[in-house]
Amino acid sequence: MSEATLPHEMPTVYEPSLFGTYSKKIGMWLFLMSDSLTFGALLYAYSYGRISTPNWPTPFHSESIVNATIMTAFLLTSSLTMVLAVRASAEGNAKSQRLWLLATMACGAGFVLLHGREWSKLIAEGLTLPVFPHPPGHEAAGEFANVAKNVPQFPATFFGLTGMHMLHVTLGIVYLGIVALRRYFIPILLALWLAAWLGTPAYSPFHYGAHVLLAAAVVCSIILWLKPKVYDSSDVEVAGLYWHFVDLVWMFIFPLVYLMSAKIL
Amino acid sequence: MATGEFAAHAAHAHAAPTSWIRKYVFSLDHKVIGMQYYFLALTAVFVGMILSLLMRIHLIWPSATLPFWGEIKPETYLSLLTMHGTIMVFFVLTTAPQGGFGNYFLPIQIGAPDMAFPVLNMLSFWVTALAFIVMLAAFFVVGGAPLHGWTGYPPLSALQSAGPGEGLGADLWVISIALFCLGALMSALNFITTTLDMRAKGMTMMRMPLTCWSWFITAILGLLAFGVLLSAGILLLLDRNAGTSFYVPLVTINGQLAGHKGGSPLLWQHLFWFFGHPEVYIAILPAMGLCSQLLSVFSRKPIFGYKAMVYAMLSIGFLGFMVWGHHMFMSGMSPYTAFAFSIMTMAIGVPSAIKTFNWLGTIWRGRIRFTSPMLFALGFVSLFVSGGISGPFLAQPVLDIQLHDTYFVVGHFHLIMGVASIFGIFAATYYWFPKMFGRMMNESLARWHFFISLIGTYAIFMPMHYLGMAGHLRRYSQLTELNYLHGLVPLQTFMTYAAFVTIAGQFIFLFNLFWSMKFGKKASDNPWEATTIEWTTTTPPPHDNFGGHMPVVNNGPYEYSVPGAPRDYVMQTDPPLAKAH
Amino acid sequence: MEADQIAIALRVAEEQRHHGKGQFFWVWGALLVMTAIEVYLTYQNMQPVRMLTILMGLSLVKAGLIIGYFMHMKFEISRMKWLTMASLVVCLALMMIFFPDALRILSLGVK
Amino acid sequence: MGLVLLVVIWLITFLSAYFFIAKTWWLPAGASVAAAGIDHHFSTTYILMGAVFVAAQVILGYFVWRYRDRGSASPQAQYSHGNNTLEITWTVLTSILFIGLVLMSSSIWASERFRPAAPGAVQVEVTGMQFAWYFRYPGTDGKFGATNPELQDASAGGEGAIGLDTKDPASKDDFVTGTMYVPVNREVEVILRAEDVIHSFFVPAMRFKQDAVPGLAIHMHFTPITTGDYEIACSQLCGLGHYKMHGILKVVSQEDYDKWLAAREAEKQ
Ligand code: HEA
Ligand code: HEA
Ligand code: CUA
Ligand SMILES: [Cu+2]
Repeated sequence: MSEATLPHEMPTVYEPSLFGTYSKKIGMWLFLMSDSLTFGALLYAYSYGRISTPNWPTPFHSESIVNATIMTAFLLTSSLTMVLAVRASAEGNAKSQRLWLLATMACGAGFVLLHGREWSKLIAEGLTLPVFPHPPGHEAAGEFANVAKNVPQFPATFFGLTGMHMLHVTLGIVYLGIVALRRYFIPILLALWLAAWLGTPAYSPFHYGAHVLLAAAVVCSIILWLKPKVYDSSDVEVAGLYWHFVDLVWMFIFPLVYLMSAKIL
Repeated sequence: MATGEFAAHAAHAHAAPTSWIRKYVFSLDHKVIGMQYYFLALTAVFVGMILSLLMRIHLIWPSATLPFWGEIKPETYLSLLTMHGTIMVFFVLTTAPQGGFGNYFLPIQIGAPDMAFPVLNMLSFWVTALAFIVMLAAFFVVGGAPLHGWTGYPPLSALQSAGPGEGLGADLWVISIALFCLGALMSALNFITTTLDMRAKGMTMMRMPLTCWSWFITAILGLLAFGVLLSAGILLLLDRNAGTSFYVPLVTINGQLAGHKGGSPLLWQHLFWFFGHPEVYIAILPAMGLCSQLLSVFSRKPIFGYKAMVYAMLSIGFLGFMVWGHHMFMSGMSPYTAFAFSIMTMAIGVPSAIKTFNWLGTIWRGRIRFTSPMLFALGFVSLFVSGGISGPFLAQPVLDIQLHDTYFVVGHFHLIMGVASIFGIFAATYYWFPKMFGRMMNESLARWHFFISLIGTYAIFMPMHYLGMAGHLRRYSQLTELNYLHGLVPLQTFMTYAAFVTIAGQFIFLFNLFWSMKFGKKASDNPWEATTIEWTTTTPPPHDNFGGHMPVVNNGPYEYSVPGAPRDYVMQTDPPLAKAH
Repeated sequence: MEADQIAIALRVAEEQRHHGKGQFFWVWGALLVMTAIEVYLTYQNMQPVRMLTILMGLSLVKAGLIIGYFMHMKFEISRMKWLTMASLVVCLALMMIFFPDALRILSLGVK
Repeated sequence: MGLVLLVVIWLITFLSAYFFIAKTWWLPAGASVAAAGIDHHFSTTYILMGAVFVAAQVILGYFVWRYRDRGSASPQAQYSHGNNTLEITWTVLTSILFIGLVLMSSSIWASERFRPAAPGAVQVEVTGMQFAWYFRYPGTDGKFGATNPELQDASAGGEGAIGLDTKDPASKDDFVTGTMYVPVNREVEVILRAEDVIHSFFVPAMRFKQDAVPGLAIHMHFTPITTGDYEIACSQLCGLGHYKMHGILKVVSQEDYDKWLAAREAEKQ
């Protein structure tokens, strides 16, 4: 059957691919499979902790929920722009492809910024992990502070899951940036790194988190050095797969972490 | 239409590199990467072996002072144990058979010029190498290597204050494991894609040599298992350093509250073994595939029940994900789940049994040539049976009550993993050495090595079963404390002497390996008269494996002693046989 | 290897252009609507278990849409569809075996 | 070469098998109700698996010698790709053998683990910590008092080590010992706890083993049937002192047990 999937005029030296598509795509799908197990394991750890904790707190109220909903909208929209980019590149329309990619990155960035802002807010209100240095000044007291004290599982799972996801989104943005602009993206990336690093106060987890961007910049440079090439529509499609997957994961984190821990007063 | 863009593709059909660094260090050539993996494993195995020797010495001469080392303290014993297990399982049995030989021969055997993703391939090796360095570094930091065993059960592994080595050493251990996961993931998806996409014309799945099948299935296991270990490791790292409590409930450690709350140690055990059991099949499957291959080659007889072998391996891979609980019968896991797990575990013995029978069926009415690879293949079968047969004991919770965490388990997994899988590596080395280095290895040295290893390892590991029966617990750094252990010391002493001899024997192998690289007698392109594609190309293979032209496959992989054929073997690339099977 | 890769990639690109742009906007709309529903339910402060079932149900549908259309798994050949999805679902389903132990903590846990 | 291999494989097989048959090193004599059943199932498994083991090895050795390449003397290898009826036969046989074994033993497992301890059972709370076992008895009121991690102090030993909360009335008469006393022929309900890391409570002679997991209080039970002293070992790696974390289980007659209880209570006042 997969014989039929190859245009016959093309010369081939291979058995038709069992999955009837090109290697890079299969490779990405395989990666996504294992990555979803990684996320799966985290979600199970979360559920495990939650099941075994009799009265799980529900500290999220309208404000957080609204914010998270907007974030979700951003992510969903970014998926839309992403498919449009893939489509544009399939039509060989390099220009609009690039524009759509940039739009996608913009939405993704919006997501990360909103998320980062919320993290900082929660931390300030006392929902922290022992590693996070305390914001100077007021000693946080209130619902979140209590939650962090009585149910350490809550901040642990919250920051664990959303942090891992945020990491994926950030790397996704870098990935798309490289696909869209290739080596011209490296300086932009470095600029972003400096901005994120110097722009955040020393007590914020993002002050150090920002170095992810630096690491990414280094790795990307190495790869571009090893494999200097023009990215074509297949690369865009593969990048798209990754991006949609990150979106998909959020479709589970959002209800489980936010909605299931929400109480509208 | 964007055809123009695609032209770019052709660029990265990489040409042979010229600069030394691109040729040997950051090479994209799967053959070089295969070698790199192989020598990484070789280094690792000798480290692990020396560690095991130190353990054996400490067990029977607790107060012996060693040159350059001094006295081995109880906690040091546990560090040795931990590093021994980790290094052997991860950096030997997961790298050599798959990353090493798989990398080198999978593309050649399916008739491809290289792996699907050369760059990824290189990255996965270097990440693995980095992981190994991080792992070794644990020895040299303050507090030394961790003492929580290769299974790293929290809270022991999650609390900095739980013991010496649980500080920075344990952090490095976890980080190294996490890195290793990344490397393994990259190589796994590379293997799968290569097998799916890059088989030469005529190389249908059902014409692949069983070696390729085993690498393929191993890769699938790796892909699905390592992702889980990765997140388990991340969580452990968080518990250790971020003060979260995924695995740690409210505990007091030497008199103080550890500051954790609400976690569950069982969660780690589930996540770890969800990976851990597939991992042990990752360790054995390549050896199984290879030995099926060798038994057929050197009995000059088609493999007995090719399809059965493939399906057996597939079902081992499938069932392998449903039995992890058999490591947790005594862990406080729900006893009902335990019972379900024990049934699945017994079920997984069946495909292994099928394979064993097929191996016997293959040499039955064959014409056995006792070359060194064949000797090790036969040794593998014997060891696999001996090691595997203890599985069904452990798989029954009722018996596991007595046997769990005793030397019976240690005996079980050393025979089947510590030796059978290792015999697979040996066989592979002796079998493919000619193709890799263009020379033959020395046969008589090989025979000495074989008999010392076979008898020696049986002598080390068979007695462990008796110890286990008598209730001798594992991970005991001294036998002085429990009275009922005193009677068992002579047996332990015997094992240690056996270990001395066996380990000495391994240096014959090492010598033979390097000596033959230089002085071995020149090898022809197909010294074993085997049928698979790697023997059609020159020795050693050119950069793109086939010097420009791509092979076309017409026959199954095991056409030996075909009636009426000119030679007693028909290569896969020979003109098609009249009678198709 | 390249010839084949290009061939297939071209074919895939070809297919991309056959199914219309419109469906993507529909899917996007559907996803937004379902998210809206989820949030609406939250504002009802429903009883957790029922809430959870509904949410997970919706999430699965959303996942299906994303995988099917955005990641156009729908248009891959059936072997790829089934093998990848099946193995993934099996592994994820297996991990449910953790939960009995989580529940045991409620009964055996040290107060 | 074929002959050498045959001899080696056969020798290894027979030697290995011999020590099992001769029971040179064997399970310690059983001293609990469960032991008989477990040991019996052990033997069954041994006979079946042993048979398979020996058979497989002997056949291997024989084939290796019988089908060695004797140059022109030996016939062409047989050209066959296998035999499906054979495959099916041994698949079915092994499946029956394996699944059969588990089912045979299932009833023992059920009585060990599914069923809770009988109402009248002697209650002992076993607490493991680096690196010692402590045994708490509920005292006359038959109720275990509260414990509190803040109060735990290993150096204090006894009640202090497990952090007994003396403010709780129920804990007034609880007492903690370093040796485990139980009456013979009565079911003992063990409540397993761990303070710091995972330990495992193993009494070889009782065929009893169960991990003690921090955060859990696991209820188990066994019934000793012969008086005497039995060694308790820790069978889960718990740190550098793992090897020396042991205790003594004293199975005594009912009256000795009552005397001992009375004595402890007296001390307590
Ligand atoms: C290569 C690695 C490898 C392999 C292949 C296996 C194979 C098997 N293992 Fe093993 N196992 C380990 C590596 C491996 N194991 C390790 C490392 C540990 C310890 C981890 C730790 O705690 O540190 C372990 C521990 C372990 C345990 C936990 C013990 C405990 O901690 O209490 C159990 C329990 O069920 C088990 C069972 C089995 C079974 C049933 C098989 C089966 O697959 C075996 C099947 C093979 C045969 C059955 C023999 C050959 C067949 C025949 C001769 C045909 C005829 C036979 C019959 C009809 C009976 N293993
Ligand atoms: C591959 C796995 C492997 C191998 C080969 C070995 C080899 C050996 N092991 Fe190991 N061992 C483990 C895996 C392995 N072990 C594991 C997982 C544990 C559990 C750790 C824990 O409890 O946490 C363990 C624990 C363990 C213990 C238990 C300690 C205890 O519980 O108290 C002991 C005790 O004697 C021991 C001894 C030995 C000895 C003497 C050897 C050998 O030295 C025997 C002689 C060596 C060989 C026959 C192999 C030589 C191989 C080569 C030279 C191959 C070269 C080629 C390439 C790799 C390319 N090991
Ligand atoms: Cu306590 Cu080992
Ligand atoms: Cu296992």
